[in-house]
Amino acid sequence: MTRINDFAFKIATPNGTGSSSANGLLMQAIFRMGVPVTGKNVFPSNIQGLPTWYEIRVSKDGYTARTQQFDLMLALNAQTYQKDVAEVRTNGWLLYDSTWPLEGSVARADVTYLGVPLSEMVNGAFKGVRERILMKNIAYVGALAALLEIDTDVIRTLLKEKFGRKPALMDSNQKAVDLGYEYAKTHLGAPLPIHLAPLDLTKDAILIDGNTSSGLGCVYAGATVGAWYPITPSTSLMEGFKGFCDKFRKTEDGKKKFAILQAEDELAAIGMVIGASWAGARAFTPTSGPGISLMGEFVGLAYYAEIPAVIFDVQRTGPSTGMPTRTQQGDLMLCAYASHGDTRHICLYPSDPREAFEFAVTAFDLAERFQTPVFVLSDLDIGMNDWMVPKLEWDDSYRPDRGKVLSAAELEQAKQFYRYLDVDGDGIPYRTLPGVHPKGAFFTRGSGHNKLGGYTEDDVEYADVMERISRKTQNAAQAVPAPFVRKGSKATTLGLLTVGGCHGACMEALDLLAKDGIALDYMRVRGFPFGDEVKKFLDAHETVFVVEQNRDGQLRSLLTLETGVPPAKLSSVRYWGGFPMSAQHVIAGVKAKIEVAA
Amino acid sequence: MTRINDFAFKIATPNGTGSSSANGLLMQAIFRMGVPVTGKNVFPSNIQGLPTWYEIRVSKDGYTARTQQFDLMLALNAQTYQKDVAEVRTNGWLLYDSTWPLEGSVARADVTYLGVPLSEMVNGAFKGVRERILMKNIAYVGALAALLEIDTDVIRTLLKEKFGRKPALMDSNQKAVDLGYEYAKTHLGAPLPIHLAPLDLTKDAILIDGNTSSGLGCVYAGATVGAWYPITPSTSLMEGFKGFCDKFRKTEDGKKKFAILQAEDELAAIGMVIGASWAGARAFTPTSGPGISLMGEFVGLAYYAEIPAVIFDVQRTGPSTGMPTRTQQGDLMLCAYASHGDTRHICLYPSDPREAFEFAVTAFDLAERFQTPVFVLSDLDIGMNDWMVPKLEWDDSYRPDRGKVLSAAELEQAKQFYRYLDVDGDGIPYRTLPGVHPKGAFFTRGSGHNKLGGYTEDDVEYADVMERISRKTQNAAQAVPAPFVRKGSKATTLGLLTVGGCHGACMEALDLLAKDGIALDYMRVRGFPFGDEVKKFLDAHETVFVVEQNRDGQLRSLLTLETGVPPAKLSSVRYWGGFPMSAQHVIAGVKAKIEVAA
Amino acid sequence: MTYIAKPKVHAPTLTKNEIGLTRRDYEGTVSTLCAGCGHDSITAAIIQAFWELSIPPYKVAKLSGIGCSSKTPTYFLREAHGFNSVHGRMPALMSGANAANGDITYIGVSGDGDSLSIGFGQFGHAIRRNVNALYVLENNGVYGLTKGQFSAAADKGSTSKKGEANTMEPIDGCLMALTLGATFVARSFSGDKAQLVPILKAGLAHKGLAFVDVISPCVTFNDHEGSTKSYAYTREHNVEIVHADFVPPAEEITADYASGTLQNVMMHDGSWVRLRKFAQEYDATNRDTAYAYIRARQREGEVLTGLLYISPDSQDMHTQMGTVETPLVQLPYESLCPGNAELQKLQAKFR
Amino acid sequence: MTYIAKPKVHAPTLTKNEIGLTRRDYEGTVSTLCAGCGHDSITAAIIQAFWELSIPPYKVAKLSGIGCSSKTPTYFLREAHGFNSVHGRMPALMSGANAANGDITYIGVSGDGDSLSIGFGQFGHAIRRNVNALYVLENNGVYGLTKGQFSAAADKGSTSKKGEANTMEPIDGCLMALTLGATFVARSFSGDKAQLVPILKAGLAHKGLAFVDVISPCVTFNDHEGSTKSYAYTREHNVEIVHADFVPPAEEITADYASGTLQNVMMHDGSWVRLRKFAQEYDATNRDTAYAYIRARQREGEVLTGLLYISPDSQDMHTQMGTVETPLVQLPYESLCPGNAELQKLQAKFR
Ligand SMILES: Cc1ncc(C[n+]2csc(CCOP(=O)(O)OP(=O)(O)O)c2C)c(N)n1
Ligand SMILES: Cc1ncc(C[n+]2csc(CCOP(=O)(O)OP(=O)(O)O)c2C)c(N)n1
Ligand code: SF4
Ligand code: SF4
Ligand SMILES: [Mg+2]
Ligand SMILES: [Mg+2]
Repeated sequence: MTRINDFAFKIATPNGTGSSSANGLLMQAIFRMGVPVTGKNVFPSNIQGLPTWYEIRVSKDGYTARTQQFDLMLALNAQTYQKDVAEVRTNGWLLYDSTWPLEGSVARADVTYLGVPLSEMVNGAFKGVRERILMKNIAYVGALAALLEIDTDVIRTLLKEKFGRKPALMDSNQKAVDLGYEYAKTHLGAPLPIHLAPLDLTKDAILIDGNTSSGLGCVYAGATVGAWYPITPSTSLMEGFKGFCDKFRKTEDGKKKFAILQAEDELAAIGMVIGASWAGARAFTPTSGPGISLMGEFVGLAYYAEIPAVIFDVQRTGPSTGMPTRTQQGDLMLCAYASHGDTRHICLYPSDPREAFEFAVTAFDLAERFQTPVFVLSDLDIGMNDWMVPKLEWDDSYRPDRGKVLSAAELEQAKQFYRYLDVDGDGIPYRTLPGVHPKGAFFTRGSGHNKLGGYTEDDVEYADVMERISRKTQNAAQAVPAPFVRKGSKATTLGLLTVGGCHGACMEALDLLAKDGIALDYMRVRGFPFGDEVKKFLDAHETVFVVEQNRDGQLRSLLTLETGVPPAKLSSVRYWGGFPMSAQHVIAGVKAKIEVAA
Repeated sequence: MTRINDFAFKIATPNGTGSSSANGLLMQAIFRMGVPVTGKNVFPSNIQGLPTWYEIRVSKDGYTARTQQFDLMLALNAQTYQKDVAEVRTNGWLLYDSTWPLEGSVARADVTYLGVPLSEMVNGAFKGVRERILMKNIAYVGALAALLEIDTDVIRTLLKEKFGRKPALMDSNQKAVDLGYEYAKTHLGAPLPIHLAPLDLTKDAILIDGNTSSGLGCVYAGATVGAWYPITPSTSLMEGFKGFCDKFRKTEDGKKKFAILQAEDELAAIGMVIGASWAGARAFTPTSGPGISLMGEFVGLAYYAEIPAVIFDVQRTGPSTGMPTRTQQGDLMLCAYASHGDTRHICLYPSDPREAFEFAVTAFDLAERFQTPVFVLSDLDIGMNDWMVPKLEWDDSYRPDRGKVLSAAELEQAKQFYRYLDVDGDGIPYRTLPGVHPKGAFFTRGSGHNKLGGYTEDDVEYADVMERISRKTQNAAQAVPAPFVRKGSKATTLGLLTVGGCHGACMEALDLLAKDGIALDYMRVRGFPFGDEVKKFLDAHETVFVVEQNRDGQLRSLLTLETGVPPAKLSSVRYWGGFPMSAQHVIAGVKAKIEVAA
Repeated sequence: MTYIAKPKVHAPTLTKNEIGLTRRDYEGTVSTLCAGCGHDSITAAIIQAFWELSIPPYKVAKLSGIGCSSKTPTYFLREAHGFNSVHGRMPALMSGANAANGDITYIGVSGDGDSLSIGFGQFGHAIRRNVNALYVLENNGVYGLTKGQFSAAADKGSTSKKGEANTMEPIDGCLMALTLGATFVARSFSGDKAQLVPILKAGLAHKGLAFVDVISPCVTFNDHEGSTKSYAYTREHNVEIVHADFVPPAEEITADYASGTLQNVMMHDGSWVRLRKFAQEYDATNRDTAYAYIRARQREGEVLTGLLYISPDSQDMHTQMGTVETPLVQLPYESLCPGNAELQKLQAKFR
Repeated sequence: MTYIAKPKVHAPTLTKNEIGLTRRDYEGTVSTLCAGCGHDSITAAIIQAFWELSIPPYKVAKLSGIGCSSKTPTYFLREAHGFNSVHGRMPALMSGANAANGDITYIGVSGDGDSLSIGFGQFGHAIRRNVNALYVLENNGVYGLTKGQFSAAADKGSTSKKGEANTMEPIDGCLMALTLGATFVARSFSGDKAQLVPILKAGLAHKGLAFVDVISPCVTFNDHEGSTKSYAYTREHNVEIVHADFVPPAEEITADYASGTLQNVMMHDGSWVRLRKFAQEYDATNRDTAYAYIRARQREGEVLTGLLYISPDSQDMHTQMGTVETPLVQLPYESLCPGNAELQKLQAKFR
């Protein structure tokens, strides 16, 4: 039975054979046809040879979560052939390179095999190893165009846009597409029952990954100093920032209105960020779990000495090195309470590349307003995969919230300046920057200090400052982005609460559960410390399913610690093996508990 | 009204004037008289000149907690004179150096001033600046001997023991003692109504600090490798270990049966410990908060690769540098969940130097048995102050629990060895050591691995290992030292729960509260993960007061997360300004809540 | 206890510098170091250098790590922003602050433990970046604040107060700096103000990282027999090869030395450093001969002091990065944000 | 996916070494590095060196940090304990393991990012301790595993794949090692097995830390024009000054070279390293001339390879610490615990 604009296929290739451009081409083509699409790149922690997969989901309903149902598999990697065959859904299709006979493995009866002599075709048509390898990928794009009815004009246009200046390259790419297309048309009885049909659902959207959008957010926020040490999956955030700065932040004579410091490690990177913020710049560092672990001491300094800092934690599968090219939400607890002693940090939790853009800006405003480190926790799935999101908008009237920074004029007026006095009763003291005014001078230290900024070893003076900082952080609870909330299809005592990248899976699951008559109210927290709404939501429901991607239920832990609700009512739903969460994970988790209950 | 063997006095001097030996002499003399005594050294984070205080509490009831009531003050530091005068209890005494006229400050009418011309006396009797400064301290010992009736024969004996080989030194010390003694006798109408009288309560006890006893514990545990980077207040632990090793661990020809590596920083120190443990040695590192923050990444590696490591966290007042010479319990949360990703670590919480000795040994047994890092959390008060504790005993039948380490013989038998298989169903796999047997070889990695020890990026294989590790750690809950428990004077719905160094203050508070008719059942947790008894205790009481020394109630947080009891029933009692906790803090906290309730 | 501010008695007799400030105006709070600590002498020299150069204190940022040495920034330039940070990580803070605002004068104060033990990596990489700052390493061969353990600068064979001998090769900050391509390398002795002050001044005028290793005896833990960082030892074995003499842009140079013993180096701001030489063959602008000469003297147990190396064509971090003249912190937001129109244009790329 | 073990086909023709093992027995799992990666050539040389020395694989511990280079220990000595640890921290693990058990052979594999960027501090301090181990730095001038950013070893002016030029001085591992007092310093090229194998063998025989910097082109990110770490560049500019030739204790030395061009260095285990010299004036036992010569050639854009420096009187970490002969891990508990009687005696001190 045919399914239009609602199916998923997966492409299995060895790493480093250049399939990514082919997959990008597919994504864009479908997107340009106005059909909602998402891609998940499942790649290894190596540079060449190990297996890699690219998953493309087409969904007229606009679902972006990963699916576990693959209608069509392009099994182009001998290493994983068996595994890949097994993954095709019953009555699905499998495309393979028929240049060589099918592997001895018993063929699946419930799967239709589609042989395309990819190697043979390209070897005939192209010279040179490199070109043949690359064109083989483009050839399968052609075959898929036929099988899935991808608009070939769109593909042609895309190739023009990409290779406009390199006609030779364009021709060979077009040739490869045509080869694949013709073969599929004539030999495989294309199209398949699952295929595309033009829609008009993407014109206000873009395809973008969260690292790129966060890098762009830093540019729009007016960040001028970025310090980093490369680490997967955060690397492309700084590369994005650099790219946009080269475009937007250079004077006619090529001088830079930004500074990017490639530090020797993460301890230095966060140190540079704190130094730059202390001097008055908006500064940030992108990293991942291992980097956060190394930044602990410095984060404590920034917390206690009250210096802004923006840290992007693009989470990967931990602890330790773990699986660097797989996703997880394993740093929720660490970031909330990083460093020794009593600390508590503002955290932001984007759920997709659009929020990754917006929250980058929010992060700088909060960091400077509250004079404290702010963590933006995304993950590999949000950061490195191409998501379809509504176009980004920018309000030109936006001006940065630099917080309470005294100007030279204000200092000139002031009788005397004390760094850590709670003048306004909001727990936020006034700051000064170096080089502005003699009266602004003060001594920053991570050692004991009193509200005047003087060194102290006195318990009352010490506690006084620490209590104020605690109040200050609590006040941030109402300043972080409010939770996203959606009422259930009908009144219910059940709630579903999640964070970050699980959003797509939860939204899809809620729809499907509703079809089964199971209604849940939904909340997605977007910032920490949690605002009152969160406790209210938990209080308002008998059972709240807490959906997250880590082993120990870290979001559930944060909710327990911060809202004081009885933990018993928080029912944990987790998947944390490294793939993005799917609606099926959520549904299974919820149903299991409900059945038990029933 | 006179009080015998139950009073406290405090000695205020500038840092670096050598008063510590005088104070030690006082402590020992009182102790030798059979009277229970504790000393709290309140010193600054500098080497010379800043104010320092030494507090001595005499308690026939054997209370060891810090008191806030000082009967007698030796105000010998002009810098803090005002503050010190103010701190004497009503109708108390103040001893000052009458060589110079009293400071202009209005004298307190409710305090008796005792002038002793200390400088004058020593300047007359001794030559040379150094000797005069030192002897001035010994002179006040003499004065106190008269005022408090400290047995002068005991003092003489102590001086003999100390300076037996240096008669000149002994004579001048004795002379200084006599000077002070005579003066007080003849001019101050010694003794004071508060004074000592011989008892027989210390013969089975010793005076020792927790760092020294932990260092000794490491020797008895058979630790052979210690790696460290100096940091207050943990430094004396390694110095202790070194001293005892020099005494007990050298061959006739002076070769060492131990290795102490002074690392370049804490990252290196923990790395050396993990490397040494991996190679099969019992290895440890002592540090404090900032060091723990720096060790995060390595701790995660040891957790996931399952390598033993023993880390002593002698806690100080944090976050950041904080007050390095003040005490706190600020690292409870950090140590329990250190590093990025999902982790959970075994922690031990000694309450005094005796447990600091015992738990050092326990730590190595647990680390090797469970193949994971173990934290021993003491604090500056336990680690650096002299406590009176029962004599240490050693069971010569003790043999280290090296855990599941396969010998060459066992490997010879084995068909094949897989590092991470749960052979026995207890979550603990088998280990091998380098250089033992070809069959024992395996590849240790912090990156994704499966139960066979192979590299993996497969979600099921990855989760399988992480789940087992989680089970393993949970099993440790029944292996850590069981909580200390004491029933209330009568049946009660109120509980008091604490950890570590708060023990003394709690025990004293319980007695005093009982006198006021307030009965509470008492529990002190001694290890993490918590055993079932802890949840049972919490369930069994309507309200449980949780007493601890940090701002955010970290023990309360751990209890909430780990036992799942409704947080509301856990009522937090905290003091965290940097001084050791006093019974008064506990009583005030408890009564405040009870009054509110009533 | 809050710090005790020194009474600001302005005796009219106190001489004023070009911007009308007296030495007092360059002081900080009272030192809490041990009486006789070498670090206090260095503080005095720093005060003198800034005063002589007439640098407005509030235009200075003073940063340090943790240690007795790292406490000293509290003791000078009351009106400068100070940052007593975390152990061994001052260089990163300084690099970041400098990137944000290159218009103020940076002085980083560190110890041998702070820079050569825990901070070794950051020390090396700050030199590599050639951050425009004066980097003063107050070198006593021990960890003073933690009571006298050997630092990585402790000389082989030198004995600790507890009587133990150090078995490892010391790390020599100057050789390290030269090997890392430092553009300004000097060594002096806390007790030798006459030599130290001009070196500090030259370092402040240098555009790039000016590394100054100052032997600074720890009277409490490392000033005894057998310590090569003691007052006695340094006084005896201190060999001065090059005496730096700093001349501000204004004045012209009076060549009152026999030629051949005099070398003039022009600084980026047009000022001059005049190097008076005691060792004829020494060329302070040649990195390799400098290295070789330090080593040669070391073998004789001598401590070579003076301005050991200076690169006239130093390219500091900003020059290498190619940042705009205006300090980044002073760029108006409007000149940093591309605005919505650009954003919409840009997004064509993402379709 | 678990690793794919190579089929262990024992072709009888495979020659056996003194302990009856073939090269195959010194191999590991199949490499997952890029085809043509220099690191794989180094792996081959390591296999050859261990095989030739007839070291039982299980008596070896192979440690590394994180990076493409740090993955390679999986590819050799299947029967040795391996440890692919965390980024930049291999030296600390190696020092600790060595302290616990000095009886096995240690090889540490690292990359230029791993050792000269994040691991710079640990690299320096391991050298200072003179840990008895072979330390191989597989130097490609980039961070391979994170896709080609410059490492601290990237040469000034060398351009990245994205076309940017590096503005900073490179850190030269060999100069750094010499300055830190390393006792064995060598440099080679992954493509030059004939030179590399004997150097590795000499390093394994050396008692102390043997530092070997191996230029190892990254074919994917740093083997293009303008990269001084490319195959082409290294082949052209590689100047071999000293060819090491290792002779196990057994065999005696046949001096089949014109005297003057031959220098024999006796190793702690009685074996010899025979240094055949190409540059007459070069003395591989003089740290300072070594340093100067490397610098001199560098100025000519040449990469000096060979055994650059070896100290015949090297004192390794254990010798310095004065530990017992028996490895600490083998000391019976009974010989470590003083027992209760001693404990009771001791406590008199605490009264
Ligand atoms: C992370 C961390 N580790 C250890 C310490 C303890 N500590 C404070 S100062 C110091 C050494 C200081 O030595 P140096 O830098 O030479 O300064 P000095 O006191 O000798 O002037 C150490 C180890 C610390 N503050 N932070
Ligand atoms: C703490 C930490 N930071 C960053 C990374 C990411 N990372 C992995 S390998 C690598 C650089 C490797 O470079 P190099 O040591 O030269 O090895 P190569 O791949 O070039 O052989 C980095 C930055 C990490 N794994 N851990
Ligand atoms: S301990 Fe040493 S370094 Fe520290 S203040 Fe005293 S003399 Fe100076
Ligand atoms: S990326 Fe470079 S270093 Fe890494 S495996 Fe490929 S060629 Fe080797
Ligand atoms: Mg020092
Ligand atoms: Mg590299």
